[in-house]
Formats: sequence, C-alpha cells, structure tokens
Amino acid sequence: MNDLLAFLFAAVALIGAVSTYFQRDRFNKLIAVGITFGGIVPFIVDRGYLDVAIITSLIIPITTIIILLICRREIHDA
Amino acid sequence: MLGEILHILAAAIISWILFVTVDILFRLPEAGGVSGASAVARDIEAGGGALAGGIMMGNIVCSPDASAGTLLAACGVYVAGIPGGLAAAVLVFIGNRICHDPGYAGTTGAVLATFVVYGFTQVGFAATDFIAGMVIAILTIQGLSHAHASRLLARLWRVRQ
Amino acid sequence: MDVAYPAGLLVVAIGIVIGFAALVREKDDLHRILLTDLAEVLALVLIALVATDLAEALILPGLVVGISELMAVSEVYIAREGLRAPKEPAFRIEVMESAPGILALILVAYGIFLSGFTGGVVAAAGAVFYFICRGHAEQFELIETVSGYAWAIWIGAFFIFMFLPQYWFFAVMMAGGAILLKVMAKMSLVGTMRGGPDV
Amino acid sequence: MTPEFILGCIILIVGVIAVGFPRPKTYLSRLISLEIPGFGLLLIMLAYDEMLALVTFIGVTAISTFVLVRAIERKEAAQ
Amino acid sequence: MKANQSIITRISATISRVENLTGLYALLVVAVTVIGLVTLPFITYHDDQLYPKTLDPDSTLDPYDRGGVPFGTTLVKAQYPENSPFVGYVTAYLTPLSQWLADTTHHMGTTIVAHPGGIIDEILYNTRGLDTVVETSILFVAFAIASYLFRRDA
Amino acid sequence: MIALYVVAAIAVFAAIRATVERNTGRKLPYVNVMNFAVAGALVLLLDHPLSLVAAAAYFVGSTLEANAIASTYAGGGRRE
Amino acid sequence: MFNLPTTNIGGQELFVLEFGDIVNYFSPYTAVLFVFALLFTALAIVSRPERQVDIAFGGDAYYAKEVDPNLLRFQRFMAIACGLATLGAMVSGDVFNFTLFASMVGITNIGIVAAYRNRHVLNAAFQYGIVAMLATVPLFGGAAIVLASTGTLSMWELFTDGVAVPLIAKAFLVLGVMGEGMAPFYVAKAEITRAQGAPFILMVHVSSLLLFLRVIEIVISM
Amino acid sequence: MIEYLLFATFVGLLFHGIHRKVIARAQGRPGPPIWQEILHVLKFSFKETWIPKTASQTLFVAVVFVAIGIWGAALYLLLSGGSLLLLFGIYLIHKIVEHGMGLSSGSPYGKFGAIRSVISAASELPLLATVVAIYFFTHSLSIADIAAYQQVHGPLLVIAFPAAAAMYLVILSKMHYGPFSIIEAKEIVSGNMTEHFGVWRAGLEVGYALKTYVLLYAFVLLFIGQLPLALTLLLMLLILVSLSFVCAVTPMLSPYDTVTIQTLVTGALVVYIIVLGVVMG
Repeated sequence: MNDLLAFLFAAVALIGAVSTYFQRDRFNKLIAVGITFGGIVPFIVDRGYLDVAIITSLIIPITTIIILLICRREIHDA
Repeated sequence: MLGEILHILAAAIISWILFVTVDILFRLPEAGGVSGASAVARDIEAGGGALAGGIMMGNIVCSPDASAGTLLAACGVYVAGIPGGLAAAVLVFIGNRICHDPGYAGTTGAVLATFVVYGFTQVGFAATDFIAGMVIAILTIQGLSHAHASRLLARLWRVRQ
Repeated sequence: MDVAYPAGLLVVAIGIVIGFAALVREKDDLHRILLTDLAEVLALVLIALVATDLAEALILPGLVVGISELMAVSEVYIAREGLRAPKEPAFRIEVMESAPGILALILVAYGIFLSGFTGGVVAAAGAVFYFICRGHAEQFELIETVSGYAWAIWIGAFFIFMFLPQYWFFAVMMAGGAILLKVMAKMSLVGTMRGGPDV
Repeated sequence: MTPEFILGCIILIVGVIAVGFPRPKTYLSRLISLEIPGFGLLLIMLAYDEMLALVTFIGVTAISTFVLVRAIERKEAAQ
Repeated sequence: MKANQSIITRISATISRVENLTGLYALLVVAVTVIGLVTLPFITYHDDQLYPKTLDPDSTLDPYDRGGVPFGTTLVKAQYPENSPFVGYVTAYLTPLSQWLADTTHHMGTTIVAHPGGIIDEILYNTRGLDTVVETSILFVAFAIASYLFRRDA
Repeated sequence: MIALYVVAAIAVFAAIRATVERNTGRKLPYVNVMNFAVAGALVLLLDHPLSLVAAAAYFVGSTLEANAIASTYAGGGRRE
Repeated sequence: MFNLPTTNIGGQELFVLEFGDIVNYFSPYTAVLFVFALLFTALAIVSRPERQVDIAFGGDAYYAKEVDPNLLRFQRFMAIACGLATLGAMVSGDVFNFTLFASMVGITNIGIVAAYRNRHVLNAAFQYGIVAMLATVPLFGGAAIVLASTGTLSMWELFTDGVAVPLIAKAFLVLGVMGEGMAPFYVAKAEITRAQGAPFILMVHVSSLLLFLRVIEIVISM
Repeated sequence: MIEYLLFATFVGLLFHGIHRKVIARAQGRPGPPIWQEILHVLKFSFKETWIPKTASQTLFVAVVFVAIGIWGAALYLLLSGGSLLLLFGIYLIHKIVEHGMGLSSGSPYGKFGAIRSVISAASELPLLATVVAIYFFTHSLSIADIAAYQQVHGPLLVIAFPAAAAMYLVILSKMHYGPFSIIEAKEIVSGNMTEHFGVWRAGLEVGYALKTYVLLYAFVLLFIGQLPLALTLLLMLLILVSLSFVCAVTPMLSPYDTVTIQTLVTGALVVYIIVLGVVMG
C-alpha cells in the first residue's frame, strides 16, 4: 500500500470516527462506526492478515446488532 | 493507462446492465424483502424518488443481490478463475441466508457474472476492470442521486411488468 | 521505535487526562461504568506499546480480567438498583432469526480450532450472539460445572509444565483445551443471563 | 511510525474525546462512541503485529458491549 | 454547606461521601499523569527486550514465525531459560493440522499459531504460566460473583 | 493498478456523501457503495484466494449490519 | 544464582520458588506478611460470622441478625480466594504477576461485600468496584512502562542498581494498589464494614493493607 | 527476651498512667494515681470471663493474641535492628486488630468503633512518608543501619525534621484521649473495646502498653539515636508528657476531619520528599 492509498483509507476511517462524534442520531452514529471499520479493514488486509480480517468483519456487525437491541426507535426522535 | 480507464468504463456499463437485468427479473423492486428495505424505500420516496426504485435500492442495501454477486464473482475470477467465481456464488448464497433473504438473485447473478467476466478476460479485459467497473456501476445507482436513480429503476420495472 | 514509544505514551497520557477528567465530572453511576470500559482500553494501549511477544502474552490476561471485572461490577449495579429485565415483548428484527445460526456456527467452529484464550473468546462471542437472538434452555449448572473442571485441568497443566516439563506436549494440549472451555463457558453464561432465570 | 500507528493514535484521541464528552449525553451515545477508541487500539495492535491480541480484543468488545447493553436496557426500562 | 466552615471541614465533607470516591481517585490519577507528562521525555524504550519479535512476511506463520526445529532446541529469549528446561519446544511445535495449513496456505499465520503450539502459548503456559493461573482464577471469581447475584435476585 | 485508486477514491467519496446526508434511510445506500468499494479494494490489495473470502466476509458482515440498522430504524419486524 | 540484590530493605532471601520466568521468593519481610495473610485466611476459614445486634430506634428493643447459610458459604469462598490472592501477591517475584494478584484481590473484595443485600453496602461495593477497575489502568500501565523501559519484569533484575525504573511507573504502581486495595480512600471501606460477617470483612482490610505494604517494598527497592 | 517484654509491658502501663495523670493535671483535675492502669490489668485478669453469644467466637479471641503477638514481635524487631518497613507493617496490622476487635463482637458500639477505625486508616500514611523520607537519607531501612547513620551524621531529628513531626503525629493519633482517638470516643461507649472484658481486656491492655512503649522507643531510636537505656526511658517520658499536654488541650476532632488532617500532613510530607529528591538529585 503506498502513501496515497493509505491516505485515502485513513481518510475514510477518520471521517467515520469524527462523524460518530458529531452525529446526533443513534442510527447515524452506528452507521458512522461502520464507516470507520470500512476504513480500517484495508490496513489489516494490506499487512496480509486475512484470517484476522475475516473474523473481525464477522464480529463487528455482531457488536452493532447487540447495540441495536437498545436502539428501539421512539416516536419523538424520528 | 487510457486503455485501462476505457476498459473500466466498459466493464462498468456491462456489469450495470447485467445486475440491473438480473435484479429486475428476480422482481426485486416489487416488495421489500425485509422491513429495513421498505424503510429505505420510504425515505427515498420522501426525498423525491420513485417507490419501486427505492424498494430495489433498499433490497440492494439489505442483502447481497445480483450487484454484490457480480462484484464478488469478478473478485473470484480475479483471484482464482472460474472456480473462484463459483466459490463467490456459494459465499453470496451464505450471505443471502444470513441476511434473511429468501431470493436467489445474488447467487444467480454471481454465476452469470462469473462466466461473463471470464469471457471478457479472454478478449483483453482484466478481472480488475470488472471489480472497479462494478463499484462504479453501483455508485451510479446508489451513490449519485437517489431521486434520479430510483425513477430510472421504476421506469425499467414498468417495462418488465 | 525511538520515536514511536514516547509518542504513544504521550497519546495515552493525553487520553488518560481526558478520560479521567470526564470521570471526575461524571455523577451518574452507569455513565461511570461506561467510562471504566474506556479506561480498560487505555490500559491495553499502554501494554500494546511494548511491542514484543511478551506484551501480547500480557494483553490476553489483561483483556479477560477487564471483561470479568466489568461483568461483576455491572451485576452489582443491577442488584443495587434492583433493576428487572424489561417487561415489554422482546425486540425482534428479521436478521435475528437468520444470522445467529450461521454466524455462531462459524465463530464457534473457528474458536474451537483456535483454542486457548483467543479461541475461547471468539467462540464465546458466537455463543453469546446465538443465546441473545434465540433464547435458550437454561443449563446454568452444567456450564458452570464444565468451566470448573476446565479450571482444574488448566491448573493440572500448569503443574505439569513446572514440575514434569518432559511431558510438555501433553500439557500444551490440556492447557489449550481447558482455557478454551473455561473462557467460552464462562462468557456464554453472559448470553444466557439476558432473560429471567428460566426463560 | 507506520501509517497504522499514526492513524491509531489519532482515532484513539478522537474516541477518548467522544466517550468522555459524548453528544448527546445519553448512555447509548456513549456506548456507541466506545467503539471508536477500540478501533484506535485495534490499529495500534495492528501496527505492532499483535494479531492474537487483536482478535481476542474484538471478541471481548462484543461480549463487554452486551454486558453494558444488559445494564442500560434494564436501567431504561426502569425509568 | 455553610459558608463559614473551615477548609478542613469542607474537604472532610467531600471525602466522607462514597459517591465522590470515583471522582477523587480519577482526580488523583489525572494529577499523577500530568506530573508524569513532565518526565515523559526521559522515558526511553529499552532495546534489549525479552521475547522480541522478528517478522518474516514471506513465512506462512507470519507474524508469529520464530523459527526453530520441532522437538529440538529453539532459541527463545526468556528471562530464566534454566527454569524451563523445555523452553522453545512449544514455540516450534505445530499440530499435524496446522502443519498442513502452513504448508498449503499463506496469510493464515494467526490461525495456525493460535492452534495449540506457538510462541504465545509458550509464554502463557510455560514460562509465565503463573500469570495464566491467576488470570483464570480472576475469571472464575468474577463469574462466581455475577452468577451468585444473578441467581439470587432472579 | 488504476482500479485500486478508482475504488479507493469512490470509497472516500461515498463515505463523505454518507456523512453529509442527514436522513438515515438515504444514508444507507451511500454506505452500501462504500462497502462495495472496500470489498473490491480488499481483493485488489492482496491477490490471494483467501482475499475473496475476506471480501465476502466483510461485505456480508457490513450488509448484515446495514440490514439490522435499517430494520431497527423501521421499527422492528413485529409491528408490521 | 538467585541472590536478592537489595538486602537492606526486606532482608536476605530465605526461600525461592521458581515458576518459569516468575521466581517467587520469601525474604524476612515478605515471609512475615505471608504468615499474617495465612493467619487471617485460616481465621476466615475456621470462624463463624458474628450475629450483629441492631437497635430498633424509638424503643428499647434490639434484635440479633441471623446468619444466612448461603451468604455465609459464598462469603467464605470469596474470603478464601482473597486470602490466596494476598498470599500470592506477598511472595510474587514478578511485577506483572503482582499486579494480577492485586486485581484479583480487588475483585474478591467486591465479592465479599456484594453478596450482602443492604443497599448502602451494595452502593459502597459498587463504588469500590469502579475504583478497582479504574485502578487496573495505573497498575497494568505501570507494569507495562517498567517492561518497556527496562526490558524485564522480574524483581530480581529490577532491584539491582544498574536498572533505572522511571518515576512515573513507580507512582502508577502505588496508585494502582491504592485503588485496588483502597488503602487511603477508606470512605467506601467504612460503608463496607457495615456488612455482616466479620471474619470475611476483615479479609478485605488484611488484603489491602498487606498489598500496600508489599508495593511499598517493591517501589522502594526498585 | 521474656524479662524485657515484661519490663516493657510494665513501663508501657506506667506510661498510660502518667498520661492520664498529666492530662488530668493540665485540666485542673486530680486524676488517678499513675499505677492505676497496672491495677486495672491485674483486676481484669481475675474477673469472670466469657464470650458474647452474638460474637464470632474464634475471631473474638484470636485478635487478643494477635495484638500481643505483633507488638511483642515489634519490640523484638527494634532490639534486633531489623527492617523499619516491618515495623511499619506491624503498625498497619494493628489496624486489623482494631477492626477485628470491633467487628467480631456483633455489638453496635463495637461496630461503630470498627467503622471509625477503618475511616481513620489514613493515620498510617504519615508513617509511610516518614519511612520513605528516612530512606532518602540513610539508603537503608534496617534499623541498625539507621542508628549507625546517626552515629556519624547526628540525629535525624535535626536533619529530617518534617519526618520526625509526621512520626510524632502518628504516635499522637494512637494515644488515648487525644484529638484523633475517635475510635474510643465516649459517645460510642468504649468503641471497639466495648465487648472485650475480663481476661480479654487485660490482654488487650498489655498489647496496647507494648504498643505505646514500642512507638515511643522507635521514635527515640529513629530520630535521636542509640542511647543508654536510662536516657532512652527519660526521653520517652519527655515525649509522652508533651503528647499528654497536646491531648489535654485539644478537643477531639470529628471522624472525617482526622482523615483530612492526616492526609494533608502526608501531602505536605510528599511535597517535602519530592523537593528532597530534586535537591539531592
């Protein structure tokens, strides 16, 4: 991975991380977390740790779904 | 350099036609497979789009459909030729089951795309062109203008009906 | 390495200052639990910065210690507040019907293959996910008994390593299997603790 | 100083701020923000090739999230 | 709190409330860390570490390839190698299954090494086994507390 | 390797679009584009059969995530 | 080969117990602490808890609380675990191993009091638990800084003159033990003391004080 | 050794008597005779003894023996020139005795005493600071080494005065009727000693007498140096009388105020140590 690519994927991860902080809606926050992970996976793959990439990309959604258990949509914050 | 860009654009058009056809044949714009797809459709309609197109976009979001099949098949062909593409079809099938999708659009799309991509690699295209092309194709549907894309899809859906 | 270590320390120090300053201002107890979870992360970064195999061998126990303390403290919190599981019907989305079976199967199988701490945690994550989504038949005693035996087996393995080192191969297998069982069994209990005692 | 390390440090700091001073200040937003420093740690471990620790950490994060969800769920039901 | 109280009484009033305990401790940690920030430039990384890492991206065991002959002597830089006569045996050993994986695939190093054997198991079970004893005991105790409370209240 | 740059650029573009968009339902398609791009990038970064599995795992995982978020956003399955 | 480098603090070593890289030892100082821990653990094993007498306000009545056998068994188990952890921490010859024992002491202390149903006691146990968890940051952090800056965790090496341990690592270690054992922050402990079960509650204090004594020895020797 | 132990017990009890007498005189009361405490112990030894029914019986008895045992050991330690850190340790374990005594009885007063004992645990901190400060000068914690150091460099009382002040505070907080003796304040009857009577009380008094002797002796040994026995006793008496005056003229503090003051003193000492560290490099 050269510097330009690293910069691009790092930008994705950073956009996700920063927007997690600034989004106010719970779902938007979760989506931003997903974006962050999207920026991080290429770094794992680039180093050649494919098994780790597989297992993390399966567990991260599980974490999100677990958080969703308490994200019932209420009428007032539509 | 320039040739590669042209190849990518051509691949984008081919995969666009491929996955839209398969999706429409498998009646994706008809009904939301899961409640999430309907919610996405509702929001797209509220943003000035057409409902049928929105439903199809929602379905693409919520489950691996023909577009995902095409992408993964191209990846499969890139790494391992025809067997890779078929393996990708199996993975898409598993993905469909995980995502509570009863349909076979993704699997069919993957199998079809395997042969299409493999065929084009014989005439000078690279499989990577199809990977990038598919990403561009999905960008045109999901990533540029939801209103226009959904209206286009709805029009195509009316043709099918 | 010369620059990275002080830089990393600096980052962690800033992190500690920010995180603990937030804790000073925090009055709500549940928020405090959440912040302690953040603190665990900072502790792990400090260990990770050492960057040797030893550091990694220290992170694994540190992680498990963190989760077990979190578990105990949150349970104390629930007991103190006298909180009950919510009465309203359980929350369902479609993927909770389809995903757990396949994902849990993958994760548990992979975890068993990995063995040791890592395998235990991966398998437990799968099991927890399955229990959350599917409900479960309560097998509390059985799971606890299994993990108790696993603990005893691991202690046995430890003594083999220390006093009969020539049987190291046997001990590796015992230890790997026992820790897998132990961590997985304990952690999956977490998943079964969602509903009432006999859901 | 690999790119992973630098990115990890930045994300860690962003995450610590996000968890320390969440907006809006609810249990849920804090819980979601907790993922961010986790990603920072993940990247730092990646930078030092501590892959077993990384996998274990990801697994533990899932479980600890559930532990926290369990407490938050009951707390919100009680209110 | 009355205004005319002495500073000592006010401090006493603060520390006498259990709820302030966490804040006090956090404050202490922050204070020590801030002082620590001053000494930070003097902390240097010691280059001669135990169990150092060597990375070989071409190895199928990457990032955990530490070399060595199975059932033979392997160089492991432990603190007291003389206390663990079989040090290095676990590091070099691969089960038949993981040996097969290592022969056939690349990029699965983590999986292969996590399977019994490998350097981390060497450290966790053999040279620093006592850490693992304590750690599993902590797990045991913590879950005993949690399940006791859970079952009593449920 | 122009394809890789194209894919990475699209990922950044989609991430920005997803962040700027305010409506949750309309955010998800953008995220979907990013998932496509990242999954493609994984394979392009490392040419190995396992990369395909990694890409599929990432793609399925993130689709599952999007599905779950959308379904919860819609209010869960039971109420319909 | 194992000679304690600093004899003017804890005395000569008496007995060395080797567990691979972790070399535990008894010096007169740690041996005395060990004996104390053993003594109080034995007391926790053999003695039954007291029956607290409560005065009912507004009248002249008083009543003695009964001992709940389940609670008794659980508390005794926790007290024994706490005793074992203290024993381990007293003789440990490795910094990280010591911190692990310290965090085990912290969590067993929570366990001893958490079983009690009184809301105030539970509240104290909770606050104590939060601090014990926070304390893992300086504890493990201190050990990690020691490892990074000296390249070893063994006290046998660290106690020699040639090895300079950063001040911040020492401060972190002390801070961590203070948090785990609550040594000077006795506010939470005072509340904890209200719980029934004197032999077990006593274990909370024994462990934290001994832990504190041990960390002082370590930090001064380093 | 045994005879020295008996002698120390005797002197310690006598000191307790003198302490009461001085306080009484300072407050304008006649006060009891100075051998009153010795008589107390003798009287308690021959009174009827039993264990309260509500008590945790083993613990109730064990703490008495532990109290005598640890201070006997401390005396031995001082005489043999062992580690100062061990003395500090024994001092901390005395805390456990206080807790155990109050908690084991089941009496609400005993429990209050124990709780206050827990609260006032900050009183150990100044001693710790003292230990560290001494280590800074002598680079050894062996009591024999410290005595030898003073032979060469003169008494530490002059060199490390703040440390001596902290140690003085420590002894003060263990004195009866002092500003810090919240454990046995009269509003909770006799605090943690409420339920211990008869032989048990006599045993405790013996332990406490040894404690007073050891602490005073340690102060002289650590800060003034190894002196002939008679001179040492004289100095101990002087310190005791000064302590008694302090006790006589200060009111008892509220429980948490004692913690605050002791913590502040420790904080001041920590600053002193840091400054020392910087100055001495």
